[in-house]
Formats: sequence, structure tokens, C-alpha cells
Amino acid sequence: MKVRVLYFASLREKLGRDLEEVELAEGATVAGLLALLRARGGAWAEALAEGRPVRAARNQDMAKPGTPLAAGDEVAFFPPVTGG
Amino acid sequence: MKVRVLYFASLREKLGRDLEEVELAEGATVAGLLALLRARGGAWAEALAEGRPVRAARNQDMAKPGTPLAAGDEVAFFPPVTGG
Amino acid sequence: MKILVGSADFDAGAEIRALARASRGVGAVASFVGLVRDANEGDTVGAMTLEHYPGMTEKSIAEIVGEAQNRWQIADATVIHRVGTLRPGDQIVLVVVASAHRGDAFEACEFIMDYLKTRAPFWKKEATGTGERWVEARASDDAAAARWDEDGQSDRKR
Amino acid sequence: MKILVGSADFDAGAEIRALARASRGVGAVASFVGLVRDANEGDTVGAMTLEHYPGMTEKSIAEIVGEAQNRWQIADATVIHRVGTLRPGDQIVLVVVASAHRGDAFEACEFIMDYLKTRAPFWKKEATGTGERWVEARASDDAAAARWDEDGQSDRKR
Repeated sequence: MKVRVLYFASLREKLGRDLEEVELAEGATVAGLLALLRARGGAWAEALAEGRPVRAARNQDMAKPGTPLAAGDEVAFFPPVTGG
Repeated sequence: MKVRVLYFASLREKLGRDLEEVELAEGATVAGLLALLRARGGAWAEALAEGRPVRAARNQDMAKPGTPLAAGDEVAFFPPVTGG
Repeated sequence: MKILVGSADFDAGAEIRALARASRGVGAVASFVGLVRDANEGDTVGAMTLEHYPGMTEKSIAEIVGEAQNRWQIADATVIHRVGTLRPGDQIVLVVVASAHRGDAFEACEFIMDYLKTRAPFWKKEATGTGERWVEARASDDAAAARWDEDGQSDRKR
Repeated sequence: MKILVGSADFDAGAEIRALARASRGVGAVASFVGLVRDANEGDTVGAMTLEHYPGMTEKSIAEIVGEAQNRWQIADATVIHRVGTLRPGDQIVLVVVASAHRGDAFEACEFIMDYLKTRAPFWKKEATGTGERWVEARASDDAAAARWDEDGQSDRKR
């Protein structure tokens, strides 16, 4: 299944990408997607390393590592927010 | 000694007066002035009766019954405030 | 510190802009506008008249703002309070507080309003269908002001 | 409820007036304006850029305002948050809350600001003399938002 992945702010800059489509196994979770991206190595392994403060959203709702994904989902990764 | 006495809001209306000069004995206090006014009877005895929520200020600072007065002081009596 | 007591209406936006420009270190401007409601304690209110004690009222407000300046980091503050006859929907009071940080701005603004309600010499008279009546002081206003007395701000969420 | 996220500046006074007229029962309008300061953590800041997540940001703000409406008696609320490049002194964010009573207006306004800081997807990048840097989330902002979680408002002075 395919999901749309978005990157914001410092993560977008470190990864040099704001948007892509990623092919995932059925039943994959946010954690599974992160592991797949991390496995690309380089900036991906570094910026998405475990323990880094990376937040995730699924279809514009905050998500947890265990949140399951479905085909066509919009998944976003970004650093902790600093608005206002 | 003479003091200037001001009345505000519901007290002013009940007493039918907003300003007067009152002759007091040297060393009189706010409580002494109140007793003297109360002794006038009628509306004065009623509006200034003990237990009534009457506030006092001396020279534009909140005063207590025991606050001593001096010649030329401005003393004000009024109900609890209801601003804002 | 700017303190105005009078019959003229005010422009909250202009006062906020002025304080926002008070210094470049200002990052937060909290403000409050109090308005005449059309009902109080069940009765429809047509108009109200605010009386004050010229001289003492301004002095009391300056003391309240001074107290807020002692308690919080404030760049500047503005208080405007109207007197005279006001109708439902009319603005009564404006408090604006500028600070580097939002916590100070919010708390100082709320503190000034709570103290204005209970310490500054203003008296309200309401005109209802059945005549005029002086508004009585409310226990909830005293309680709102008293919460700042107890022990500073220790039991207030920060 | 009015929620705007965009590059356009706002007029706090106009937004306050609009909410004051939301209903005749409105007696209190609390508001907050956040501004770009010229210094942060010691460095002089020349400009900042705010990025957001179009769609999710507006949705998050609507949820925050909805939560405030559940917790307090609110007549209406307006939130405007700017994005793009802003300079020292520029307005960043406006929160206006109208209510019958001042306690509700103040608390809901502060609640919305605290949650905006920690829940809505906005990211700030500052330009300093030594280059650009992304602003990191502050523990004090998390703490400010967390105080509303514990047990409602029971340990907040009322």
C-alpha cells in the first residue's frame, strides 16, 4: 500500500524533502514507516534516530508509534511545535 | 477643627448631600465623626447605622474607624465599590 | 503607566498598539475590555450610570498598577475607566498590560481587573424597567481579589 | 469561532469589537497579542519565519478552541496566527475570547494561548547575526500547557 509522507521545519531541511510517496506492507504502523525511512541511512538515520524528538501525525491527527496506517494515508513527521 | 466631608453614590442620595464642612473636637477619629453624623437622626442614623457597609477614606486613602483626623482633612464616606 | 477616568469612549486597538511599541522587548500584550451587559440578576438593564471619586479613583488605580509592577515583570500598562451614563453594549473599562512574556502579561492584567472591581472608588447604578438601583458589591468579586492576597501566587497554576 | 492562519497582519481592535458585539450578553472580552521580540536567549533576532502544516494547523486550533468552549462559558472566540517572515515588533498571534464574565474570558484566553504554543503545528526559525536557527520547544511552554491537564482548574485560583 502507498502512503503520502510530509516533512516539516528542521526535519524537512535536514532530509531535503517535503513530500514523497512511500510503499508500505499492509498493516504497517507509524513506527514501521519510521524504521523504513531510518534504514535509508545518512541524514535519514540521523534525523530520525530513536530518542530524537520527532512527532508524527496521521491524516492530520497526532499519532503514536503504534498507530496503524492504511493505504492513502497522509503521514507527517515534524519536530516539537514552537508557535505563538 | 474643621474637616471637609464628602458622600458618594447611594449614601449621597440617602443623605441628600454630597459635601459639607463639619466642626470636630481635636483628636477626633473617623469613628467619632461617624458618631456625630449618626446623632443627627433620621436618614443619617439609618444610612450610617453600625453594621451598615459604609467605607471611609481620609485624604483619598482608605481609612479605618480608628484613623485620627486633623484640621483641613478631606473625609469621604461611600458604599462598597462596584466598578469595572 | 497611562490612567484615564472620564466619560470618553476608548479604542482598545489603539491602546494595544501603543503598548506593543512601548519597547522592543515586548513579546506579549494581554488586554481586557469590560462591557455593559443587557441583563443583571434577571432584570433587563436599559442604562447604567457610573460615579467615581475624582482624584482618589485615579490614585487608587495607580496604586493597583504599581502593585502589579512589583509582582510581575511588566513593560507598561494602560487603564481606562469610563464614568457617566452607559448603555448595553457600551465599553466600560480597558486594561492593557505589555510584558516580555505572556504569563506575566495575563496575570498582571487579571490582577488589575480583580483589584479595580474591589478597590477603586466606582459605583454603578442600573436603570431597569422598575426604576433605578445601585448595584451591590458581589462576594464573587471580593473572592476574585482575595485570591491574590493569600500567599502571592503559590497556589495559582504557573 | 473564527480561525485564520496566513501571512496577513491583523487589527486586534477590530477583532475585539466584533466579538464584543457577538451578543448582548457579552460583558467581558479578554485578548492576547503575541509579538516578535528583538532578542531571544541572548542573541539579537533580525527576523523570523513561521512555518505551518496547512489543514492540520487550522484543525488543531479549532480543537483547542472547542476544548476551551467545553471548559468555560464562552460566547465566541477568535484566533489569528500569522505565518511567513516577520520582523521584531510584528504581531504574530491574536486570541480574543468573549464571555458573560471576566473569569471565563481570561482563563479561556490563557488556555488557548498555552495550548497554541504546544499543540498547534507551527515552527519558528530565527535569523540572528550568526545565521538561521530553528527555535526549540521550551520546557516552560510545556509546563504552561500541562497545568491545565492535571485536574481541570482545581488548583488554579478562582
